[in-house]
Amino acid sequence: MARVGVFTCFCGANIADFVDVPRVVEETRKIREVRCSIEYKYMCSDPGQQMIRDAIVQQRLTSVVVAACSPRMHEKTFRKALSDAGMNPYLLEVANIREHSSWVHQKDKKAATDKAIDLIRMAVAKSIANEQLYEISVPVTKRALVIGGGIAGIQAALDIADARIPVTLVEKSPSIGGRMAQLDETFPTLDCSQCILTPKMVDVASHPYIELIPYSEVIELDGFVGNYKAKIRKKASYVNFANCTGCGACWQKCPVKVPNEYNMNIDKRKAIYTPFPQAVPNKPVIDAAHCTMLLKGKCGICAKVCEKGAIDFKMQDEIIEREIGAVVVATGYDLWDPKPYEEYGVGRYKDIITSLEFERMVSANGPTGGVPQRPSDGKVPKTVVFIKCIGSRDEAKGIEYCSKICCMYTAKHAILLHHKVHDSHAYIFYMDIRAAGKGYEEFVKKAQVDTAATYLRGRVSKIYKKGDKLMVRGEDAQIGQLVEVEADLVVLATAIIAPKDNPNLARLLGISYDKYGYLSEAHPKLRPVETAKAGIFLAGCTQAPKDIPDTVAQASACAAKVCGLFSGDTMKKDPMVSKVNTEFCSGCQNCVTVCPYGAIVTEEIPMGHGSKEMRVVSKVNEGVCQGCGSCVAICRSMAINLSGFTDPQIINEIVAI
Amino acid sequence: METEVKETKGQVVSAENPGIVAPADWQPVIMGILCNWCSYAGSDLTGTSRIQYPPNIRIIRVPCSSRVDPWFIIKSLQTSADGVLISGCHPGDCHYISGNYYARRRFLVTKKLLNFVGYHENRIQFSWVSAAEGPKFAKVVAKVTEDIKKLGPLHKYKKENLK
Amino acid sequence: MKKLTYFPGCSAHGTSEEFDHTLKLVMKTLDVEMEEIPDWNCCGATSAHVMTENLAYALPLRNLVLAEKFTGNIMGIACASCYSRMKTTKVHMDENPELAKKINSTIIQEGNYTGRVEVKSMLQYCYEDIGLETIKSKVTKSLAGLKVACYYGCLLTRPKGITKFDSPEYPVSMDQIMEALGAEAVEFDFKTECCGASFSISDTEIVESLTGKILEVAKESGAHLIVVACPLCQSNLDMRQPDIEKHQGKSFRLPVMYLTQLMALAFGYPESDMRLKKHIVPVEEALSNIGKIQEPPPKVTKTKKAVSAESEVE
Amino acid sequence: MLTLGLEEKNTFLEAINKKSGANVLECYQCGKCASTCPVSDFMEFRPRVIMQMIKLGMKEEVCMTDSIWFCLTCSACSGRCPREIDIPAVMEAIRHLTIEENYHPKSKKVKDIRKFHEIFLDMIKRYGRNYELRMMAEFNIRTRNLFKDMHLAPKALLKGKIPLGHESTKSAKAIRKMYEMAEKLEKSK
Ligand SMILES: Cc1cc2nc3c(=O)[nH]c(=O)nc-3n(C[C@H](O)[C@H](O)[C@H](O)COP(=O)(O)OP(=O)(O)OC[C@H]3O[C@@H](n4cnc5c(N)ncnc54)[C@H](O)[C@@H]3O)c2cc1C
Ligand SMILES: Cc1cc2nc3c(=O)[nH]c(=O)nc-3n(C[C@H](O)[C@H](O)[C@H](O)COP(=O)(O)OP(=O)(O)OC[C@H]3O[C@@H](n4cnc5c(N)ncnc54)[C@H](O)[C@@H]3O)c2cc1C
Ligand code: SF4
Ligand code: SF4
Ligand code: SF4
Ligand code: SF4
Ligand code: SF4
Ligand code: SF4
Ligand code: SF4
Ligand code: SF4
Repeated sequence: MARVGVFTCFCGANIADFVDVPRVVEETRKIREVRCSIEYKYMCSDPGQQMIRDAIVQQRLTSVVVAACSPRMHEKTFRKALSDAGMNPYLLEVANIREHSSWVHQKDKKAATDKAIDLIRMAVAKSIANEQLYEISVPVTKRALVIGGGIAGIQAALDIADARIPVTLVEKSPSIGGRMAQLDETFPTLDCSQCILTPKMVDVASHPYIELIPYSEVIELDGFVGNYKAKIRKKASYVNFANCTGCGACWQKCPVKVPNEYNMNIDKRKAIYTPFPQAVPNKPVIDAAHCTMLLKGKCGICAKVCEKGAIDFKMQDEIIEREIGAVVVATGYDLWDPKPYEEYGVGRYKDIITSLEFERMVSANGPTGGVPQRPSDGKVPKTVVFIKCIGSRDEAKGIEYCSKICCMYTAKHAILLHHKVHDSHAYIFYMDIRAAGKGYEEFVKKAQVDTAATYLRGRVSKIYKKGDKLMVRGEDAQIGQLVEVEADLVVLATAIIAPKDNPNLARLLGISYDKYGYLSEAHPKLRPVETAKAGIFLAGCTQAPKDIPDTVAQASACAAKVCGLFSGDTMKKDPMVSKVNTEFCSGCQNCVTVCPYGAIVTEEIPMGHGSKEMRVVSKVNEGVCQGCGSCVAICRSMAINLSGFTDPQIINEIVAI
Repeated sequence: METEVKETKGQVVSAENPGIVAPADWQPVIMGILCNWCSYAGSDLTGTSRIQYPPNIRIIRVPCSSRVDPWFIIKSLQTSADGVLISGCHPGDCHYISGNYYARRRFLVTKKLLNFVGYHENRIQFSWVSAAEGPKFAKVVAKVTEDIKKLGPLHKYKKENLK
Repeated sequence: MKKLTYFPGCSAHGTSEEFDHTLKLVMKTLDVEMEEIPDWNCCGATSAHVMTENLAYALPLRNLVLAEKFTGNIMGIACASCYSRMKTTKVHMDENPELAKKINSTIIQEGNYTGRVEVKSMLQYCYEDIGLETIKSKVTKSLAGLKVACYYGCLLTRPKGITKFDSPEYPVSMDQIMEALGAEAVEFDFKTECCGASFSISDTEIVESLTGKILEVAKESGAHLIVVACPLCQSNLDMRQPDIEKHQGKSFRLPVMYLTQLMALAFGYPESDMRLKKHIVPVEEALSNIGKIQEPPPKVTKTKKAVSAESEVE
Repeated sequence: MLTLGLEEKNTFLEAINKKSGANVLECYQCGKCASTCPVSDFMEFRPRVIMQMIKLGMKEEVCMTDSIWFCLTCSACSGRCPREIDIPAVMEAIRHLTIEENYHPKSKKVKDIRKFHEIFLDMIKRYGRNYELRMMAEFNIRTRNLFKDMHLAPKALLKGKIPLGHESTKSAKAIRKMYEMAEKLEKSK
């Protein structure tokens, strides 16, 4: 037989003035399981708590009901009082007779008192079905995995490593650096991208707590928060990095020329290459898709010139396994292909380029030595038309959203054009100027006033060729007239899109992504760096388009989250998690689909009754479960229950009145 | 189905079953099942703001509206309550990402089923109340109480049995 | 006794003779000795600066040079338009001494500009150099009962960078002077809206539309009359009122009086000295409100309505 | 259709910026000036549009529009412009440019306005001061609008509003000399 103690609080006058506490005590004492019913002025005060502790011991209580303020206020306080008296803290129930009765029915003392009594009845009934629960403690492996080595991944890795937590940084391409390595000067301060990025890249390479695995990809992730196991495929580079000194003899002699992705295919690289001179690691890889030795068994020049004997044509992909506790995903972005803009003659006219191509042209280390050139004839353009929102905010041809950064980099491009070609003029077709950021509006003003870039409000309708010029037709809504600009070069600010690979990656990590392919955060406002899966975090453009300041801020936030997670040897968790009773589980897996956190996995257990056959049942990973209870409600076999809110507990509450 | 409560000889009659009557001063009991993060917090705010509402509701706290098993609703109507109010976070605001979407779907099905077996649809209501919507919670409770009063009692002499 | 170098402007000796006259009465009471520059010339008004650059500076500059021959440190100007030209020229000349020298030496032969003399409108002079307290102390016949809408026009307070006086959007100096005289200055949203005076002769359609709007808002504000401190404003609002009423089918009957006329009245000068006959819209009826204390408007209905609207929402 | 990008310098913009001391490039087309301007409703191109047209180098259109002559130099717009652009100075710069370069808008209204200013300046040249009745009469005669506002005159005369005589400064001579010097200075530029 349960022995319940009821402790009713006056809360000074807060409760006592509107609820007849003595009657409450008298009525609740009559409940069968109630051993003692006590009132006190301030239950949360020390003497109040002492009364509870004393009663627990003296009356050998099996559960405790405190009738006072909202459990959201003092549940923790009273739980602690229970533990102090040697009782399991989860045997507490709180009847909320202040927020739910004395404060909201101040005109009807009888009704408020009746209600208070009912609320206590419910709490008593529930408490009888309470079970002893224990905080869950999950061991953590203190190593982080960072996927993607753009500025986001670099920043996150450095911040985590600086806290002396080992990091494994996995980068798909031969070098870290990402898109930022392709940029010239960066808004809003116009500092040189390489100057601020390369020191960080070098830090990554030399950091004692960072293990950089370039030219590789994560192919599997198992486990749960604090206890993940990752499989990484390291692609064959055909160069033994341990021997290679990065001397460059190989790529100077290699006869095969391949379009150079780093320079947006404006010039060529070799089949054995480092993507750019400041690459980290600064060791070449052989592009197996183009190397004639690997394709046809002919050549091998690089191997011959390499004095270190670093070339190894027999090298195979390698699978590396790492145990880690948390993951930061920072796979960045791609750029939208403007081909659907047929009315602009995209693909037909050479002198229409994308913004990133322009960025490479004006870069000092770019293919044209920092001076923009017309791809058609190599002439330096004088009149350059920039068109914004290409593919962005265009439901018909591209995507619905705003890419967020193109307004700013277009303003930057107008300024850079002016710096590089003094007698040039920039015309910018735009729909809006989105410059919300520190110093951003001021930066746009610089483009408009100092650079005298002409902003024309309207989308371009058509581009056609006239002699060696491109005629760009649009409307200037500001004067309400049609305009045509005779352009030497047209630059398209193409939309930022999610990496093609994101859905695959999301599936293998067990996280979700939105309809555009961006990885989804747990809450758009309050948990913008976490995913719904505990221990997996997002940084940079892989979550949504953003500029470098925002990217770096999010990356550092990820690092803080990781460090927080790793702050103890184990993680403590609320015990309010679901449990599967495998005896009843029919293996329908409805719970698996419904769980928003992917906390439920399946396992095979013997059929029982001596049978050798196996059956599939669900299993909740309590490290991952957040305790929402969706699975409990969906389970037809009533095989799952959520501790603290079990069916018997709630049914008891319902039938108590 | 009748929606207005009939009063005959100082008694109120159930909308569903003319055999169920209660004294004229009868007060309905409403079972309120609220999610911890939004609606329960909202109802706490109603209290801290001292906004007054009818005392007929009895509140049960659950982590998320998706925890609400249809069984809870049925059991409530069978044993103790004349009406049920389920309240959770606004769409898109669920603390557990998407729980309230499941809850909403499940709730609609349950409501149809109960309606089919003869309960008036107003006996089972659903609302979205956020942690900031103290005044809204009071309004919702007042409305549900009003609706249920119109429908009359659901249990023969229930209150009398208990007391 | 204070000394003030006085620049009356063309209209003070023409259309706005009543302004000039009452101004002199007021200044006498206030112990100010006005020394009129005998040989002043027209400031060029709108026309000069619309058409040419150098002349637009030279015409006012000559007056500034002449003013320096007097002992007073302030040049008080009756007309807002003259004030604007004179002050703009002064500010530009002071900011750009080279330009001043060029224009001074090539166009004007009558002396060298030093910039010693400050330029103020008569409103500004009354407000800043005489002060509300002194004005109040001279009142012998309070204007209580009279409700006035103070109209400043565009040039007395604008552009801010030039005039550096009161607010360009909602000035209060004239309102405060009126209150010092005992009158009630009503809330008036069109205090500095332009009346289009410079088109007075060339484009009457524009003027009537702009002036009509000002009169409408003044009427709406509950004023008995409009007070101005500029001859151009006065003649536009007053002389054109019958035409506007005819063309727009409205009735304003709003007399337009000079600040100084009302000051003189409050200082005890007889009505006969105000030259009221010169007004196109008769002023007598409006002035008859002086001394009549108005019942407070019945505010009850308004509040009642607000409450009922609220309860409807509930 | 307006064609841009002819690799020509926007000399119009430069000239206006120089003359006015304002920087038209600072205008970000918010339109506050246009909704402030008391004569916007009478303008073909409101002040904001004029600003953009200057940026686009549309000299012919800007110099030929009536709108610039409607500007009253009331400074209401510049008082509210968030970028603190001296719009009346820009308007004035355009007017001066049109006079210097002999642009003659065809509209009667603009002709009237210009005539008015000419007569006014002429009056000062002759008398040193403005002589209002004469001014009105001359304006009406020279714009062939003989009876315009004439209905106002008798009333004004009767009321003593418009004096019949006129005064002139003793140094009307000096003023005439100033006109000559100013013209010389204008031409010397
Ligand atoms: C034309 C242009 C100009 C710009 N100018 C500016 C500017 O001036 N100022 C500014 O603040 N911002 C600018 N930006 C924006 C800036 O480029 C981004 O904010 C920044 O690069 C985002 O960094 P990131 O690390 O998120 O992504 P990325 O730079 O794209 O890095 C992602 C990295 O992840 C790697 N990766 C991808 N998938 C995988 C995988 N599955 N496994 C392992 N590795 C993977 C990629 O190889 C890459 O190295 C500009 C952008 C463009 C297009
Ligand atoms: C009208 C409006 C609507 C908005 N709507 C949205 C919206 O819909 N969605 C959205 O995402 N964002 C919205 N925002 C933005 C949102 O309010 C901010 O992003 C957010 O509140 C910023 O939080 P904060 O902590 O930086 O600053 P604050 O909320 O300002 O907090 C700063 C705190 O610091 C305290 N403090 C200040 N100085 C000191 C000191 N010297 N010592 C100690 N304490 C100090 C202050 O008292 C305050 O408590 C809105 C903003 C406004 C104005
Ligand atoms: S326990 Fe809650 S209700 Fe009781 S005194 Fe403390 S705050 Fe008040
Ligand atoms: S030649 Fe050999 S050592 Fe030199 S970069 Fe190539 S692989 Fe490395
Ligand atoms: S073997 Fe391949 S990588 Fe080496 S030089 Fe030949 S083509 Fe180039
Ligand atoms: S940032 Fe600017 S250019 Fe880019 S999509 Fe948004 S509005 Fe268009
Ligand atoms: S309670 Fe929620 S989080 Fe936990 S297993 Fe069930 S559905 Fe998943
Ligand atoms: S309001 Fe009229 S008269 Fe007065 S200053 Fe302006 S334009 Fe001139
Ligand atoms: S108010 Fe100023 S910024 Fe705005 S449109 Fe006019 S001139 Fe341009
Ligand atoms: S100064 Fe000219 S453009 Fe500006 S508001 Fe006045 S009339 Fe209009």
